[in-house]
Amino acid sequence: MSDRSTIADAFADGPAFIPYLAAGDPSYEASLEYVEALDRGGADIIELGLPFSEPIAEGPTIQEAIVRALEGGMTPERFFEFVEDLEVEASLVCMTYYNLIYQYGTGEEGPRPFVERAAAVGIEGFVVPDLPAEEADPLRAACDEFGLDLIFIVAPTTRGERLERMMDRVSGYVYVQARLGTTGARDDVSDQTGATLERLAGYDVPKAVGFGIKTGDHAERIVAAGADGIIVGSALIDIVADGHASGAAVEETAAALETRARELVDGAARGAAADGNVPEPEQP
Amino acid sequence: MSDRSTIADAFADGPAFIPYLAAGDPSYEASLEYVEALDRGGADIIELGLPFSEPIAEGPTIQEAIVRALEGGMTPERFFEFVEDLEVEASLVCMTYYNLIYQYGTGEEGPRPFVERAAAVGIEGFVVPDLPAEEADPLRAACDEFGLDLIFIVAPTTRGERLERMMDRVSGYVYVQARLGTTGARDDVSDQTGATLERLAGYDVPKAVGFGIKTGDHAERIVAAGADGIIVGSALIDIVADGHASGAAVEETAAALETRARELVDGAARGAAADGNVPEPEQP
Amino acid sequence: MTDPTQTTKPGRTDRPDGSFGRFGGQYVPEALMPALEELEDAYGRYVLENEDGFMDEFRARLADFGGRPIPLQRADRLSERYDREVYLKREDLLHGGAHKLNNALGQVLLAKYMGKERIIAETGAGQHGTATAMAAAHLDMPCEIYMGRTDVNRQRPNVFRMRINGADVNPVDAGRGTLKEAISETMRDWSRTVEHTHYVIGSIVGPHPFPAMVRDFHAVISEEAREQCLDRLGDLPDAVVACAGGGSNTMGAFHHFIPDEDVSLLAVEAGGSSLEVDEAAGVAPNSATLSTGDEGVLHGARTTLLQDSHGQIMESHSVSAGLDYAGVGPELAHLVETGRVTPVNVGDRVALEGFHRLSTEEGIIPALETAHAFGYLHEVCAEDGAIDDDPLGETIVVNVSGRGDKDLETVIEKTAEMGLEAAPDMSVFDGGLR
Amino acid sequence: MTDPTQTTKPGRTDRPDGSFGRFGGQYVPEALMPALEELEDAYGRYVLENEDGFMDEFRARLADFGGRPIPLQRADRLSERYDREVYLKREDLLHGGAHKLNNALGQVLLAKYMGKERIIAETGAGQHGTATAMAAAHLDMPCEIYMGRTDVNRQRPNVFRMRINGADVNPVDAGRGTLKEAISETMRDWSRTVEHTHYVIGSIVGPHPFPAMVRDFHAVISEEAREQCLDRLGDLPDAVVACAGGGSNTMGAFHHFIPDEDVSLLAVEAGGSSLEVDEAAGVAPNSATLSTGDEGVLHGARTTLLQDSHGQIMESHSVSAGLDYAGVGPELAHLVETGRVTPVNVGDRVALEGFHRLSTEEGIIPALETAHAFGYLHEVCAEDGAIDDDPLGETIVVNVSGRGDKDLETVIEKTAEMGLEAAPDMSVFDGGLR
Ligand SMILES: Cc1ncc(COP(=O)(O)O)c(C=O)c1O
Ligand SMILES: Cc1ncc(COP(=O)(O)O)c(C=O)c1O
Repeated sequence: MSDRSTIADAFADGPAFIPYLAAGDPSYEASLEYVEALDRGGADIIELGLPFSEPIAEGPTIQEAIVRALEGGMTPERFFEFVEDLEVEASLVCMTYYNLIYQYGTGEEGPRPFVERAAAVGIEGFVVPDLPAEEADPLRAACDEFGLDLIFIVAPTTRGERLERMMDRVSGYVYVQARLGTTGARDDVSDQTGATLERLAGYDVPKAVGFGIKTGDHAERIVAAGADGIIVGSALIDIVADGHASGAAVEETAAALETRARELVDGAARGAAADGNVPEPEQP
Repeated sequence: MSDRSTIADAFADGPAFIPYLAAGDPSYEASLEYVEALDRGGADIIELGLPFSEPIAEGPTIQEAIVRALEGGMTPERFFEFVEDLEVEASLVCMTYYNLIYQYGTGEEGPRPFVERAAAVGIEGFVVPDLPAEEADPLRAACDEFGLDLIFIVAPTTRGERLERMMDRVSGYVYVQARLGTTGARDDVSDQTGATLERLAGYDVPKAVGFGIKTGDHAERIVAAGADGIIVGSALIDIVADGHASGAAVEETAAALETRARELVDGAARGAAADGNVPEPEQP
Repeated sequence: MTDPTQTTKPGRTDRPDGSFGRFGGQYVPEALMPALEELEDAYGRYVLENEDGFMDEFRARLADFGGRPIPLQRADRLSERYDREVYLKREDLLHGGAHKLNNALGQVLLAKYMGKERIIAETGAGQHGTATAMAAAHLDMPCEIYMGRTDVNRQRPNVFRMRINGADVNPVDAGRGTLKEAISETMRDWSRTVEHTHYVIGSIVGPHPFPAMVRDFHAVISEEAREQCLDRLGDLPDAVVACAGGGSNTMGAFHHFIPDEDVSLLAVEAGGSSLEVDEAAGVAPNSATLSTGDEGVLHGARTTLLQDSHGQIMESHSVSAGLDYAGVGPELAHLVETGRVTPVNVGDRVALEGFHRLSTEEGIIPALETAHAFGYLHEVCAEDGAIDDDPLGETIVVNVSGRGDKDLETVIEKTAEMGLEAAPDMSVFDGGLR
Repeated sequence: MTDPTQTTKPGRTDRPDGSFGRFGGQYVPEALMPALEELEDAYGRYVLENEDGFMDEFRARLADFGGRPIPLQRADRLSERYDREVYLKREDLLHGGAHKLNNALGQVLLAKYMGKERIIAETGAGQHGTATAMAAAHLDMPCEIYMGRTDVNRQRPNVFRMRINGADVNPVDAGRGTLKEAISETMRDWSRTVEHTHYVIGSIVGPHPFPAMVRDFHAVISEEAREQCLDRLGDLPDAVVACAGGGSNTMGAFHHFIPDEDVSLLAVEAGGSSLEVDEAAGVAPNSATLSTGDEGVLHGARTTLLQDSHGQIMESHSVSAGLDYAGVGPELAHLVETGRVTPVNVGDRVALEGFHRLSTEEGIIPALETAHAFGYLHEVCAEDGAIDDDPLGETIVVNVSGRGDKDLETVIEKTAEMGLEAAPDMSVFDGGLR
């Protein structure tokens, strides 16, 4: 595990709120506003999606966001400019698929050029949904070289040797996938979440739970169940999509995002207070 | 060969004119008029078609006549009434397919009941296009019993042993098929006709040529080539069909038929005169 | 190929004109008789006596081009459902998708040996037409197919396949525009062109030697099936079930079992919408000739027919174009008369249910013709009752005469119309094939 | 099934994650990794080691249900035309009408051995979907198929066949609505349902162990073809030609010839309307991945792809839905890189000409996918030039991967659009399939 992690600090004082948006959805400018609104709303870490044409791990909500972002002209290079243009306090994590990382630069040097450039613009970590631990060594090495975190997703089905292999390589936090399936906002809280958190209890890395979190209430229950952070994507993108569809002003949508962010932050805080079982943030 | 033939007499004084019509085309009443008009026009023998639903030997002209006659309600029983109602001098030959002959009566006695009834109404012979000599013995026997003729069709391809077999069984006349194919009026005279007539020269039975004869001119050439008679169907049915299609009065169509009949009779006579080779009519 | 124990001699039968008992013969226009003589001669030499290695070449082409031998497959789920052993003879796997190629390939090859230069054929479902078009393309012979207008419209994919194989397709407008009219029209063409053209008739119908010859080309079905049964089951089956239009499928499936008197042979005809007949209109809403017809002469042979009391041929009806014919082959008529073959029938609805059952339970989409056999199987086997008493017994071979790709549209339409229960939800099909 | 001389070990390859040289791997969401482990284990035991007689049952079902062995046929007229020996491996005769059943049957049976309760699959041309639906019906497994909306519209008959076999068909609206999107969508379903569902992938693509396993199921093609060549010709062919989409057809046809270094192996890709690429629009008017693509990661594997300079996957295009894919299997990418397989391509027009040529000259209507192989054959063989210099040589085996029943409508439309010369007059087709 990398010992250069800075992201873990975000878990230091209470449960972390980790929103996800697709960069450039529905346009470069609007997307900047939205990300900044989430930052104001209390984001500790922001997962910024760099859109890939074949997002096999995403449900319909994020797929559509990706289509909007691609149609708006988002590319890896624009993405890095986007990050440079952002004014946020939260740590930034880049969420994308491996082919975009792999192709960057000459395409002959593997993931290194991408990581180097990401580090230069202030990205602090990666989530790569189609890169299991087994294929991650080249990216892990590049991250180590430039001091970035590599976050892995733990699925409800991840166990035993494979879990070990992943925990050997993870840094920053683990992304606990709350249920089987693709991303997307749901109305219930999965039983699988508790079981996964239990399996992870022995590992000293923050556990952020995602997939399907929608309301403050969800956030509360997830944190009460032992999560160190909540990751929220589709529920926020629904707000972006609604605003886009209805032609609402960018400020209006940004305000709605900020409001929802606060609701989620408050819910998470309630969850932490209720059970008092907020895990002590580890010092790396 | 039957020695009760009366049909052969029709060939006694010059070439015989043998028109064909489908009985009941396009209606019972009109059809009676048309047959009688041909009789007035000089018919020596009339081939009266009893329509069958699957007329495999007919071209489109006669097929359509058959459809009209069937739609007009023609049946074997009506056909016999039709023959009884006719007032003509010409000998009458029934042209039909074997299934109708075979099914008549109880359907268990073979062709006999049909032949018996035909004889009773004054039919003097049969042409059955789907009954080759090989299958004809039962019908031949019934014809013998009731004194009727059984006419066979000689095709351009009929030769050798098969021709012998047919000539052993034929009576009345042989129907010389002028060309390969189905019935239908044509504008030319086939070369095959002469060749067939030559093959038949040694047999002492009248040779009537049919398939495609249309005009007096055709008739002339056919007779000049050695035919003892001409059989004309489609060219006459064209007149019936035209009259039917244009809604002409029955008398008008009848008159046109009579005119065409005379033209054909005259043509045949010219043919006989020109070559002087009208064969001596045999006395049975 | 020939079998000394069969009731009628192959090729040459009881009478010199090629009868099967009272049935058969050569009731055709005189112009065609020499061609039949020529064909009889060629059949005798090439087919029966393997002159010039004809049969060897035929067998080799059936194997390489056609895909023979064709498997005999155990139908696991039907066997379980009916608690019997149900085996499928998979003629649907033959090139072209039906048993028809056996005969088409045989005849086109024979025409080549005879020096003919052109092929004509009639077709009903289009299966014989496509088989003939394929065989003609394969053997480099020009080919024209006659097809009733009604059939052209309800079997479009097959029309396209014939055209794509380079054959001309001539729609026939006479009558109701089905197989009967197509045969009549092809005979007319043949009367004109007989000297250089061979008429590849599509079933065991027509004048001698067609019924015997077509049967011999198809007999490979029962030859294989019988051997496969002996190899796999160590025994003969209790029954062989096959659908019958003209009867080539039945005779192909039955021929080598005929001497095995303990094997029941079931010919399943199309019961259409009803077995009643409308005499006045000349229409039979079925084509259950063997069950409801009687003796007559049609298309060159004395056989069992659907006809009215005057002897006019009826317009038959079936949801499956390939069974929609008012006659049967003379040999089949004879075997029914002598009791060796049992004629049965099922209607359109039961056939469609059979179609869906085989498709969803066995993963084989049968032709609608074939589906009649499965409809019948179900009618017998789904009953409670002692197996000993029923006509099928424990071990049953069903001949899967063809695949149903050609029938998709009809099936979708009819399934909706009849509101069939067993069928999958077809609502996504709204809008038909395009 | 396994061959000690092949360059990569079957099942387990150079690296423990199942690579072929640089290519392969398991680039999938974490949630699927346990399923891949489970599958790898099952593949090792059942397929490679024939545990519980799995391979015996698979082979027996391929024979009885599928119709194997499949003939190797000499193409008489093409051989004459090109003055070479052209042989056809007739996978079009396999049940369902394409080589696809080899794999579908293998995987559905494996899923059953693994205790899975549900089958999902993607499909492009609909051939893999119909094969999977048939196999699932045959083995009594519920089945859902994902198919891009564009493909649903251009391969309607196959949609109907899947439904009639009882499978659900889920149209995918994302992207251009072709195979690429269908695969992505099926992976999403699998991520949700992985515990009781098996994803029957339709080509040698995807994460390990799919590429090796799918190849092994299809390897029966080359196993038979190689034996048939030795039996009939007493020798190996000079070349094997097969069309490549994802590559299952090529790898099936090539696998057992790989150690025979004198046998040229030609993978024919779809050249579409042009080999040029529209970077800005992200569109390749072809799917000639091996000729024009480069390395990347797609659908679980590192392989050769059509992608833009950023790594976004291109929308590929081909007249044949089954070749219309922006990637190839990692093993094929590897064999091309090492020079063992030669990638070539022909465009839509040449493929259509090949389609008509095989149909009218050999009496076999090929799938449009397959037609690409014949288009290529013609391009090489119709040239004047020394046979020694060209990539094919004297004796050529072409894999007839499928039949063209599904393509009639497209062919009619495109033939008219392109005004092809070699094609039969299509004017009677006005009005399309109904
Ligand atoms: C699939 C199939 N099965 C059976 C038949 C019936 O064959 P026959 O008319 O020779 O009995 C046909 C005829 O077209 C057919 O296509
Ligand atoms: C008939 C046919 N041939 C070839 C192919 C290509 O197979 P693959 O994509 O595995 O190369 C397909 C795919 O659908 C097909 O249907």
